[in-house]
Amino acid sequence: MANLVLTTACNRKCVYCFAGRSAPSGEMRLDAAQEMLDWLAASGRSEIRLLGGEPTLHAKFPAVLRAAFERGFQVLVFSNGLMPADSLAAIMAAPAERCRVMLNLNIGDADSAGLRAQVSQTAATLGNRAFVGVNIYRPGLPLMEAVEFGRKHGLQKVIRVGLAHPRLDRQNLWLHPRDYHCVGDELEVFQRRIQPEGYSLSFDCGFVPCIFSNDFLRRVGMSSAEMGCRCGPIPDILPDLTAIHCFPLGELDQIPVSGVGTVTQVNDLLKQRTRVFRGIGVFRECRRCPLLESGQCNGGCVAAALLRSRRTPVAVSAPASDHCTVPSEAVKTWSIPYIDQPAEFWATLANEHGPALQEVYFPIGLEGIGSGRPAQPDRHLKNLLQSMAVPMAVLVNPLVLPQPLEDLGERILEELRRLHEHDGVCAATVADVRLAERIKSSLPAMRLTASCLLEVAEASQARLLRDVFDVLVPSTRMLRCPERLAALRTSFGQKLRLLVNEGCLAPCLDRKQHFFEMGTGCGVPKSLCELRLTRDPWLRLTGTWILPQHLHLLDPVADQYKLAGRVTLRDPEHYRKVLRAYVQRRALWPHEIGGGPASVLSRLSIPRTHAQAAMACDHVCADCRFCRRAASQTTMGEAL
Amino acid sequence: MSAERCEAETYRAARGVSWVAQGNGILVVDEVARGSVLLAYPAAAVWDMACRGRDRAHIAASLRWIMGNEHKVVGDVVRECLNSWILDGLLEPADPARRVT
Amino acid sequence: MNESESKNDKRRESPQLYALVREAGCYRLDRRDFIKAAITASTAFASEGLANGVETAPKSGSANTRQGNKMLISTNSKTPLPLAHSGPVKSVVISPDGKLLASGSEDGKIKLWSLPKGILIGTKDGQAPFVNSVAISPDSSLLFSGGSYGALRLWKRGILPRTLTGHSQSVNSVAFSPDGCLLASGSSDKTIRLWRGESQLRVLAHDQGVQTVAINPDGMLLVSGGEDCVVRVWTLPEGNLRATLKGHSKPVKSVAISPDGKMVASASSDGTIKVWALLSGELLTTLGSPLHGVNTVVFSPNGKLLAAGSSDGIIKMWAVSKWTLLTTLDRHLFGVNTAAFSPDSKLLASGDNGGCIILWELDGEMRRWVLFDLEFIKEQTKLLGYDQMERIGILVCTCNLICTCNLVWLPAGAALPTGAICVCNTITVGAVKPGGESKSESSRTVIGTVCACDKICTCNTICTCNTISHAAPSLPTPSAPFNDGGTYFGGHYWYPT
Amino acid sequence: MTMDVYHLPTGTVELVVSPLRRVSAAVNEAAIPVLREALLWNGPLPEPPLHELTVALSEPRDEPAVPKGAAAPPFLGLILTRSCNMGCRYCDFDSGQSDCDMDEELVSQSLGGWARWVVDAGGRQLNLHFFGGEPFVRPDLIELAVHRLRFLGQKYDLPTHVEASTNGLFNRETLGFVEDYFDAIVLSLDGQAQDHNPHRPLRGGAASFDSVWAMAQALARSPVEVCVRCCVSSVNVGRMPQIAEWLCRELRPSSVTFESMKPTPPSAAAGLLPPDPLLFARGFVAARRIARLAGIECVYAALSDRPRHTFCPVGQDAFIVAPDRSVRSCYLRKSDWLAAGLDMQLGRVDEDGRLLIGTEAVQRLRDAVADRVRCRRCFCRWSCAGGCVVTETPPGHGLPYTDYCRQTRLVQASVFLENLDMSEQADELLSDEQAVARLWEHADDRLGGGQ
Repeated sequence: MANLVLTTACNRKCVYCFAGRSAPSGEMRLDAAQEMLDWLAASGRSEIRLLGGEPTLHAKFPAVLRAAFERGFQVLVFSNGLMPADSLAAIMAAPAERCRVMLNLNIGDADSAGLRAQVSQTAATLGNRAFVGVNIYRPGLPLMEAVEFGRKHGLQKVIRVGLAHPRLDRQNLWLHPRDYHCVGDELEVFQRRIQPEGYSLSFDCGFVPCIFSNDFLRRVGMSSAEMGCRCGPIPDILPDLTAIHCFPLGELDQIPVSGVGTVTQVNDLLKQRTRVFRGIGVFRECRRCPLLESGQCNGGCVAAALLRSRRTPVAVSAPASDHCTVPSEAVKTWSIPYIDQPAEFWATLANEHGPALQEVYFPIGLEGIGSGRPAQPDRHLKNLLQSMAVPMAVLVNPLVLPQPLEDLGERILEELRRLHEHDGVCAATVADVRLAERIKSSLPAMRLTASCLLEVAEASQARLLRDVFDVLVPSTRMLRCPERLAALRTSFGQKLRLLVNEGCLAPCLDRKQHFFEMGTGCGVPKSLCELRLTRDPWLRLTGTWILPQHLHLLDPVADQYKLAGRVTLRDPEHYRKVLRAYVQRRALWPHEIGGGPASVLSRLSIPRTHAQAAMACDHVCADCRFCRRAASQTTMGEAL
Repeated sequence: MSAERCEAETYRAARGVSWVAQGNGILVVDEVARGSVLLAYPAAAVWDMACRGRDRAHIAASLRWIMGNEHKVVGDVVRECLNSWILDGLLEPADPARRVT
Repeated sequence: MNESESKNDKRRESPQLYALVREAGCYRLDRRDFIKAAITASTAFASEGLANGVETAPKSGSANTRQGNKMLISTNSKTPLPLAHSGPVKSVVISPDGKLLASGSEDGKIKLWSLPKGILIGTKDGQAPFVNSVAISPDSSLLFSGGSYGALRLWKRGILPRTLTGHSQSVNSVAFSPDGCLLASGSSDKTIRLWRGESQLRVLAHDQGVQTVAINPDGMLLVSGGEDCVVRVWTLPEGNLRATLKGHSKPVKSVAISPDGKMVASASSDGTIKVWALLSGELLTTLGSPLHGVNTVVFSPNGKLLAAGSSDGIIKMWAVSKWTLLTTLDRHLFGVNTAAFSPDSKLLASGDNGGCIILWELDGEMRRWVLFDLEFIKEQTKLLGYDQMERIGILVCTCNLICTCNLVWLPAGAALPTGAICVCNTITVGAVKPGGESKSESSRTVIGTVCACDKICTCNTICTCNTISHAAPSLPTPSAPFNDGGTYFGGHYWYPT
Repeated sequence: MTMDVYHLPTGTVELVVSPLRRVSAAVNEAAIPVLREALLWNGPLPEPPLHELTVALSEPRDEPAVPKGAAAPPFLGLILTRSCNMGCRYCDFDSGQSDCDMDEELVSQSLGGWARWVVDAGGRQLNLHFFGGEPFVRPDLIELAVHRLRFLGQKYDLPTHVEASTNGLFNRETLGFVEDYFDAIVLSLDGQAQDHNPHRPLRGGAASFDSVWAMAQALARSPVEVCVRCCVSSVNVGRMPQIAEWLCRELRPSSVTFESMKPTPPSAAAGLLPPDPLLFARGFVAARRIARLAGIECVYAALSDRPRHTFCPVGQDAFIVAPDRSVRSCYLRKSDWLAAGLDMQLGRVDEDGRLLIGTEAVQRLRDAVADRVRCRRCFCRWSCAGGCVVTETPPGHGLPYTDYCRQTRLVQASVFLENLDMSEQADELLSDEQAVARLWEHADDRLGGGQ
């Protein structure tokens, strides 16, 4: 979603207001608003929020609303309840599920009777289109007033709680971090009381997981990572069409929106802007906190963290142009699968791609161990190894060792030693930690890569593997979360290699069975996925591959990339086409890239908007209508 | 710059640089170049005193007591820290008018 | 009475214990616990509008769903309810003036709730591990509580609680005579003792432990029932046995006398309720199905209704005239231990084994209220099933981080606490037989009770929302390591056994 | 095995307390002989109501042993200077002291020597506390000491913790330094303007409340933990609940400590009298209730939930370095403890920075505080533990209770009743003069002692 600040004018003076002077006063012109809406639609966003001062005071608010509906947006209006009649009428005229209103209620302090009556009157007319929002600026606020207000007017059973954050000039009233724990406990007691009545809490930004108990996090259905990483740009687009990280950090950086690629790119630039402050944290204890270190929490609100720092204000005027170019394509290296082609084929690949070719990996040739793959022809492997045309790596990821490691260990080690001394192979991909330890101790020169089958997704895991492995291929199911990949990379400390065309639906528990059957050859690999994908064809869109034209989204977090699909890329021509597309970032479609069931079955074309959205979606596919709708639009329907 | 003028010079954090005491060191954040560095002691003490407007002589004298008996190398620790920060653009000499006695 | 005289008669009193605290009040708590305790207290005040002693704005007038410590049960399905006690509610009684409800529970506490607003007025420590029975005197001034170890205590507003010593085993039932000057207490030491004021009048012997006593409206007859599966009728105040009503096959749990004094109803663990004619001792009728034991039976003061609560959590209501089953009230999740009518017969209070007290409105809007104690509502999450995520189990792509199961995480490499069961699906060596597993059963690798994975457990993946389309895992009981139907997720878990 | 069972008449109920067994109970007068017979002359176990209490009180429990062996200093105290920029009416630290201020070398050496001592003793944190006159009169020494501590913390890889007791009169630049590096500030604030100014005027006699209050609010908005210390005299004893309510609302400190003023020659000259013990107890109990509601801890120095031999650094091996290079266990002036016949000197910091600590001096102080005659028969034996060994229970102190004892006993009894959920009885005790008198005359609280 994105926030449009329609106007900075406001008819209330809240003590904690952190919108304040961070935005130059003024109103967004109607044509500018429409341009923004088009730009957001093009960026694949389906929901916008209208903010401001008081958005409904915008002269042409009904027109803005109509423009949004024409472009198929879900609209959420943040209002303080004192709405002019025409704006209220425009909202009521809109279809109920398309337009909702968040009424920001000033609980606790003495509203004048007149103000409270008008807000109640607006709430009464809005009914279940609206829900109550509360800003906590001190402990001990009577939160139950919000529930009673909502109950009296039949509003939606959602209470949005937010913390009042400090502006960088500290002129507003904000919740001091030392009271976070009191507020955390108050929210726990409040949630307990309203849960039996069906009310649920929704959280604004700046909360940190350590002020809540695990019980509470489970009850509100959030993990500590979700509660901890809430501070991030949405972004907020100001009336003068510049995007800011958020209101409290308004003066930190303003990025002119016109001319920038997509909303996601604007968000990335804003994120880079605040990434440097992430290490501070709102509490002094943050620096020793495992949650911050493991990436589950990014230290709470940056504005609150900056309170602890001595700052000389930034007056750097960002040159308009350089902020809008897409970050330069850093040269990334590729690890590509061995297919049984003569050495000349690999020589042509080597000189075509030059430094981009990191290594060619081939399965270890020990009978009985297998690499979780059916045996592959390897007539040319021996002389390719001797010719040293291209750096080689060996794949030892016996997902399911037929015998315990104790008996197989020696044979594997001795084979690796032979490959290392004779053929100069100095890289191996392994999927078992103890095996890797033994290789590391006996063959220290070997660079070890942790296979994606280790399902490494958690920062504390990565930290454990830090001294055993040199490169880490994380679990493919987090391939689409740049934040989590960044957190994993920091805690692993070394290189991250992303497997981009592995189409397997990552947490599918059939995967081990699938590899086991392939490894021991006693089953047909397709048997498992086909059954599931025929029942729900739209699931193929949830595959975890990243197309060449979307690689720039992963560039900030990836050091190397890896191509899978030794079986599906058997044909040399197809193999070269796919490799060239990935290295030179030219568009391809899933059924062309091979690798994993999603593409094996049949043609599959993915609309660009869907691929973009999948990067920033909340990944709760089970009930996500987005992929279902996208599936119906693509050509997949008739292909199956 | 002549020695004593350089000694008497005071400093301040450059524009866009913020710093926070973190653990037993200081985290210095450059918002413009988007980099950050965690200073350990004794560099942290030099940074702290420099940012509070102490001049080089006072910093060197205090550093002697801060490092206790390892004070033989204090002279060049201060010089090396200050110069490297100035080169990196983290620190800039305050205008002489704001000298803190 | 001069100083020395008052001193001597104070000395002649029987020794009394008013209050006892182990772990003497440590008033220097760690600041965070301190805040928690205070915040809960202050929000409790805030909810009563007494934040920091300052009266906040009065509540809006409309009949909202929450007043004081009483909350409307709106859902019709049997969802878990907030609790009034941390242990089974053994006895509830409503004062004759209808303004006070007292509840005694096995957590050793007696809680006083004001009616009709349902505000928790006070919590008394019953000075005994269990409080089995409470009774309020007809003039609503005295409260008697019977508990374990023969504790029989008299509570009066304004004076300190006094203990009546005599019973050697736990006191199971206490009953006042209608004129309020006679008190009967039945105990597991096979005796019924009659008390006037604080002195003991008479001891009546029973063959087995006495479970329940009741006195008829004119105060001339006492009915008792016990483990000898027999109902006995005694004359008062002499206390000689008048009749023995045989018929039940299991111990008699509760007896009640009809307001007109003609009938006595006895409830027994054999699941039946037998109604006898009090004077002739003849069996009038037998009600209820012999499936679940009936724990309590009570007549409505207007004599029209007979309510009985059974151990399957269902309260049945019969019309006294024709013994037809009028309604069944089914909202308790646990067995119903006790029930009591309000003097105007418009309200029925019932307490169950889970510590819940429900007020049923018998006329007008027929609403259901549940009484809850905010202070201790925190600990009860173990009993309250938190709302399961309704995620259906279709495959998901890079999924998010919601964990729907009640497992306890350990960081990878952490040592397993003793006695804990580790269930993790690490990629381990040699765990799967060469033949692999049949296709139908998903290929999860069960590692048995103690984690056999390698020293560094690499399986601390964050739980993904569940994948295979099993039902969301139900709350696994500590005994069963993990539910059979449900899935489990990567991660090194242990269950606190 | 110790008896350690005390009983105390509180007017309405008898309080039976065993601090070591952490058991407290309220019984009626008739129960005392039954308990005494059961516990002392192992008579038969009484039946139910007293059964559980008797079992609890007869559990074997030993008295906490007096610590032996090498000193394990919990924190280092630095008295940077004896001078002060305030002229408090009850302070006899006249600043015209001879042993004026510390020099940089002593600060550096004492920190270095002490850090080595803590590392050898296996300590896990370097705690530094600034005492003195007013430490922030020398901000340069403060800056030096804090950086030296963090340098040592980094050298020995130990976390550091910095605190100071201050009157709050420091400038904005020092405030910046405190916000960055200090973990806690103990701020002396005797209430609102009407309470604070009569007690704590500036040197020239001008009112100091406004600047102290401005600094207090700035500290409250900083990450530093603020602990307020409120000295109560006859002037502000009546307003303790109002002070507590105002502090909890305006400042939200992490704790509020109420102390009764000790009579000194300047305070007598200024006409300030120590608070009446009964009024202080009433005020404290009321203030405590209000603070608990706001989630803020209300502290009275003599209350403790853990048995202890001493309530102040003396006897806890604390090293406090004074400007004259001496290492001592108490931050009062040398003349004070010499007058009381005590030698608090533990050793000194020698020229090349080593801490020369006399182990027998440490042990002598540990034994001196361990056994105070007057306290043997009092139920506050393990919480108040005799109060200040210089002013309250110097060697050779008499048996009768002083005003401080009476005040502590009344506060402790009321707090015990509050924890027994018998607040009405606590109020009745505090409002009943005879009951208070009886409690004060109750010479021997021990259950076995003569009635």
